Amino acid sequence: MAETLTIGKALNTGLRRAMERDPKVLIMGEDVGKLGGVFRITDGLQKDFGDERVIDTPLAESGIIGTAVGLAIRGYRPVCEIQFDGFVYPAYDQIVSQVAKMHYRSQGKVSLPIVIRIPFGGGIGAVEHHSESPEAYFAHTAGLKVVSCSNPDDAYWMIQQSIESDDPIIFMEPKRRYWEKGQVNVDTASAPLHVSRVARTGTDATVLAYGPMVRTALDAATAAAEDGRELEVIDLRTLSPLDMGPVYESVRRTGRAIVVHEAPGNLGLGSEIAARITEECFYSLEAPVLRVTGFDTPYPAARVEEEYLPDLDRVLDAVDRSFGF
Amino acid sequence: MAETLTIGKALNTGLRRAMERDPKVLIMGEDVGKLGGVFRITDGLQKDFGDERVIDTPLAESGIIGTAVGLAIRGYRPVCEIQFDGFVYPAYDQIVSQVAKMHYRSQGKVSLPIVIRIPFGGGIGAVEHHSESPEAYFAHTAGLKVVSCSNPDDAYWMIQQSIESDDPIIFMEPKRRYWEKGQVNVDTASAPLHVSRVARTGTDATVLAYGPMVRTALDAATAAAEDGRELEVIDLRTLSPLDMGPVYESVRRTGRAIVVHEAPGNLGLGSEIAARITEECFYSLEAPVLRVTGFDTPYPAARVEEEYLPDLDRVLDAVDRSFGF
Amino acid sequence: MAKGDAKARTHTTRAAPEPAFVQLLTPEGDRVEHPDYTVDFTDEEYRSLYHDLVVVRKLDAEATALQRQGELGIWASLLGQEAAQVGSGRALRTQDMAFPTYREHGVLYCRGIDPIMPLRLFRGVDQGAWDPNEFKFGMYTIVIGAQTLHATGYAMGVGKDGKVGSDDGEAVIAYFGDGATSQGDVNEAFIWASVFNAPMVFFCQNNQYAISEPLERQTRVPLYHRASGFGFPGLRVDGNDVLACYAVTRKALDDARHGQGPSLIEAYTYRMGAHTTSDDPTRYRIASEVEAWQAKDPIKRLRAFLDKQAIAGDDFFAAVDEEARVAAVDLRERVLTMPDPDPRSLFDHVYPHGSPELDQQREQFSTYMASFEGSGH
Amino acid sequence: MAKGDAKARTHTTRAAPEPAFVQLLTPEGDRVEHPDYTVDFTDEEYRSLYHDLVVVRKLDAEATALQRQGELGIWASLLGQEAAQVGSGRALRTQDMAFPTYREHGVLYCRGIDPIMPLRLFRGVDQGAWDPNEFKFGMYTIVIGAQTLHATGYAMGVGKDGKVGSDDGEAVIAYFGDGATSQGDVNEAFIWASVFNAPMVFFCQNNQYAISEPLERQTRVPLYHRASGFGFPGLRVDGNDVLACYAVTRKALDDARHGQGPSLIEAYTYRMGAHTTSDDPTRYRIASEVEAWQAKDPIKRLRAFLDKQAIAGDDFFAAVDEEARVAAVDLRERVLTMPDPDPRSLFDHVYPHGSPELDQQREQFSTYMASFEGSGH
Ligand SMILES: Cc1ncc(C[n+]2csc(CCOP(=O)(O)OP(=O)(O)O)c2C)c(N)n1
Ligand SMILES: Cc1ncc(C[n+]2csc(CCOP(=O)(O)OP(=O)(O)O)c2C)c(N)n1
Ligand SMILES: [Mg+2]
Ligand SMILES: [Mg+2]
Repeated sequence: MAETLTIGKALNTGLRRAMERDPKVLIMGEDVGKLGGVFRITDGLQKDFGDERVIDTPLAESGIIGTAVGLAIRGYRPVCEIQFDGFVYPAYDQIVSQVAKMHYRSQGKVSLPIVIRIPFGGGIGAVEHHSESPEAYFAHTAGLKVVSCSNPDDAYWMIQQSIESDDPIIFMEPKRRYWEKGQVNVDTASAPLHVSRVARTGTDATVLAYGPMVRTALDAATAAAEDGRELEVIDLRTLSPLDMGPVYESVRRTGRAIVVHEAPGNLGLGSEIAARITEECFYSLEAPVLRVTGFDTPYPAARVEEEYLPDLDRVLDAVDRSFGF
Repeated sequence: MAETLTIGKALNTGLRRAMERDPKVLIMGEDVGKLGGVFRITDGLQKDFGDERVIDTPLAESGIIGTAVGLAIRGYRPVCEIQFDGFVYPAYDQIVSQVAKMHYRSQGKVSLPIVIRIPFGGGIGAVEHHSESPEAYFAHTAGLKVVSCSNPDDAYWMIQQSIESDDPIIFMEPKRRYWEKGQVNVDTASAPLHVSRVARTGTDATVLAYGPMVRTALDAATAAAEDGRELEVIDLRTLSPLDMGPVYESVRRTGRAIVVHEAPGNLGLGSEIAARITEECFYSLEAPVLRVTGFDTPYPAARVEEEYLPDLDRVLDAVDRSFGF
Repeated sequence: MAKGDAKARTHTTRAAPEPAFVQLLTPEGDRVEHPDYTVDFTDEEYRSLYHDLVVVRKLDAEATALQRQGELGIWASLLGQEAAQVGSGRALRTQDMAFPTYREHGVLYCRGIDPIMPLRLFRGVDQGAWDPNEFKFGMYTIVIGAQTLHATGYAMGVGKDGKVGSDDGEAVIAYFGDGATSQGDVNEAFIWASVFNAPMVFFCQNNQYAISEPLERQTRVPLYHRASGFGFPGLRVDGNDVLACYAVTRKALDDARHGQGPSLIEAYTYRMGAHTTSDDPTRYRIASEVEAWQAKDPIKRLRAFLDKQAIAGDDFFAAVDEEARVAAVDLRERVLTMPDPDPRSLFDHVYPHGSPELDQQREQFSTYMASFEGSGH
Repeated sequence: MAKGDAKARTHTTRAAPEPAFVQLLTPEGDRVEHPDYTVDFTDEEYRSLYHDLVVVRKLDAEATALQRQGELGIWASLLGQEAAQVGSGRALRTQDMAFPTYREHGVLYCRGIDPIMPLRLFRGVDQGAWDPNEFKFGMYTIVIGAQTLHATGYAMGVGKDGKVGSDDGEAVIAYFGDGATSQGDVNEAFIWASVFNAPMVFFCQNNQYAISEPLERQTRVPLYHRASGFGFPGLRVDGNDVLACYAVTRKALDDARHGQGPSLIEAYTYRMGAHTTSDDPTRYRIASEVEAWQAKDPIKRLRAFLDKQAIAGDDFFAAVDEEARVAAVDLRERVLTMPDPDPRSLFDHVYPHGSPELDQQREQFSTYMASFEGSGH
């Protein structure tokens, strides 16, 4: 059965399904209760599941993640909401030193099936700390898995798959796309959690994106097609571990790759992907892998964020540059 | 005048010089006073400069960095010691959201001349959290500069240059090399802070390293020379911004590059460096840039760290693989 | 000894309408006495306090309106908290330093900063680029609690500079909300301030909510109790009483500047509006609660007092209203004509000493932008 | 009501030798009465307490010796803190859960975990791989304070499981040091525990130092005061008195399991040795201070008590010493014969569900390692 949902509503419905299925699933965070979260992703859940399962926490991110660790040791499956990307850092120690490592340190005796939901990225005209893309910090951290959804169907399924997984998962939500609609197949998942997926086939160059930039990449592909260039767009979906198989396969065909993300380019996901593609597809590359990313500045004031963020034009410009080699 | 000093003593002496020169320079951290720090890098400084300038702080890293921000706004130049790499994370929010951004946010009205010293890396047989290499987390953060010294002369000069700089600087100290000796020219600095430097010239391949791995790379070069291969070794010294000029120049000559670091490979400095070299030297490369790094696991128990850490053999193996292309 | 005094004081605030707090002016506008606190304002000063409350509220309302019309990205209104902000803000002496959250428009105003500044931030034109050292007022801080450590470090620096221990001493005030008290940073600031006996006043505006979360999500005892566990005095003040807010803050700052260390003030108040213009408070609180607080309005009570005491009359009130209206019109006009920043400026000021990588990015960006020129893009 | 009681209790600990704390056994081995706390151990139980103290100290000394001989990378000795650890550790009921730092070898012993386990960690053979849920004893936690939040979360889970409110209720104890009280995490744990009324006991071993830093670097008032600011009771106990440590912990745990929420115990004790084997305490403290504490030794006083009360005699003491010696020899032998881990194991257990990237790295590593085989490498 297919339903038309926004990404936000798909997440909300996915969370509800997960809570119905497993009484151990908890929602924790700031304002997740009556308010339903500042983006309403947890709307209605406290009303229906009670405040023992949907917990408005004190205002402290380290406390949220640290107590989630304890709840997980006790057998619960906490889904923690971080209100905005820029507010995850107070919890950084608990995430990288505790959540990421406990399974390893305990030689598998302790699993922490914690999902940390982070609405991320810019483009919403917000003030500072509300538009960041911290995914590389987590992807660089062994012991965490990191995923990002780009459309309602993935939002619906990936959040459920993440909650079902025993791995600790950083779940990056494309906040500027929360209101975008799409078809959700509520009966069957179209893919497992940790695979990337060709979102549009093409032959001339491969564009890699995730989260909010998938739409941008697809728009660029549409525009390029008008100019006679067929771009293949891959939605990475899983940022750690990366699922590079489909990427290599594509780049071997197209000979060109462009990675797009909002996060600053320096040590962003693009650098890792570029390095891996070059190692694996060295003799297939017609040009170096190019990166279209946020600049290496703090996220700027909202009135210049459009210039900061990769857009259709900058993707096409990179495609042109790739063909210039 | 040249003196023979260990890296540890060179840092200690450099700190002393900086404190003598500028009464606004403060040392802050856990156990930096009477104890002189767990590695004795601040040995004797409290005795000579008093406890108003060498401050044993309460045990909280966010507090250390957060109060350093306030002291810097007041006109001081705090040099903060983080006791071990794995204990910097509680301060992560203050570092990435406050220290890194205040100059930008204030449009240059507030400078934060803070140096954050972090003894980093493994190889000392320590328990968990004492052997990590978190430099990529900081290098990915716009607004921070990140440097690492590899020898006593650099230790002596780079710490002073960092303290004199108005930029906030993450100063990564190669803790396993603290006891290694070398000549220090105490009269003149051999180089500015943010430049990389050829540590050994060679013609066949370029090996890039920083901090503790420079010695490893040099050892590998010596061994390779016996087999008739001349490796050029570049000590990066500055990790953000990277000084890629000498690297490109070298790789254009050698056609091969290997990056070595202890941090996990996934999204480590190596990935950024590989991506940039490939972009800039695409037509000069005989092989993809290879990376010799820590594995993508949490830092393991000490009795297997030797296998985890890049060593001479793994560098040579990568050189071989490069020549295999 | 002074410390002991102060501490005792915490528990001797006279029996007052629940909850017990320092109050000098009742909601009805009657002046009440307090054993430890008083004010001796001239009539002129009383009128000027009233003036500030009214102007600050009007400017705030104008900002809210501008946001509704799409001119600001978001706005965090101070409605209801004018007394806490103007009272404490005017208690600062020239040499004192303040570290705000994102809601201290009233304190900012008292510090003499052009009220347009926070609107630039909330419009997305900059990130709040006044000079903290020029105005002795730090940057707005959105990451909850972070500024309390900055304030404490600054206060440690005041001590190192020898600027503590006399009437000329400097004191530092850190603003934060009830929600912020749960952050590790705020508690670490308490520890630092007490261990280093820093000249700090921690000023907590307990407006009963952290976005949707009521106070009970952060504490099960009154917030001002927190201080005693860290070894310094704490007290609660009627946050809607500008006289009491002034008196307790002035005293705490003066204690701090004289070397008596930190203290915590909990200004018991209420956020009358939404958390920000993005918020919908009807989801989590009931109208009757808001109405009950309406009766405690900070401006109404000062006006009643001025009226009853014949310190000011209708002419004055009308004149103040007019002044506020003009200020609001001016604010609006300046917002509407505010130019957008040059996109290239996004590369500026990342580092005091710059960075070759950024210079290159700026240059590439300029070239890229130039490529559109004339293309109608 | 019970809460009120508990709080009052905090301030009613009888006048005792400075500093005021709960004491049931003087350094001379004399039993003293306390209005709120007592123990009614059988003679057998007294002897067994003594046994544990002696064995725990002996094993600790052996570990220190092993480190000196290069068999461990480092060791964090509990010397001087045996009473705090054995007293509180034995106060736990079977169903209770403990979250330790890196120094709770005595508590670990009481929980029935093979004392070899922490030596594996400090030798670098593993990272402390006992099963927390099997033994109801969490992993050692080196990042200061982090475990207090884990404990609080776990305790919230106990509440959700309905395991609070009866004699069968479960309680949770979090161990931490005086230094740890400065960490944001510990203060956040206090907040969480109080807001959610979690069945928690916060057990702070104030051993006077955080590495080189004396208590004054962390607080200017007694640490147990901290609790009251967060709205729950705190008390100080003579941390070198195993009976008092047992009694106060037992009571606090029982209060917690019955739904009376969190409390804080400050066990006032002293770290007789170095912070760890890497530390040199002569740099920061004087011999006379250590000597003064020597007189308060936890084992000596229990032995004196058993002796005076004729609960045990020389035969018993000798037998215990011999048992401890044998245990130490056994520990040593097992350390010396402990195999190093297989290098390939470093890729294991990163993720419950594994990762193709790591599988590949493991495989490449195996191939690489194999390339040396037969090469004498
Ligand atoms: C570290 C952090 N977490 C979350 C937020 C999102 N947030 C902004 S304001 C706010 C509530 C703050 O409440 P309070 O401290 O009472 O101040 P008030 O807004 O009521 O003045 C929250 C959760 C933030 N800004 N920073
Ligand atoms: C977050 C963090 N910072 C620093 C350290 C280094 N360190 C290890 S033990 C210690 C002192 C701890 O003191 P205390 O809490 O009193 O416990 P004790 O060792 O005295 O038992 C420090 C600073 C650490 N382990 N974790
Ligand atoms: Mg509030
Ligand atoms: Mg201690």
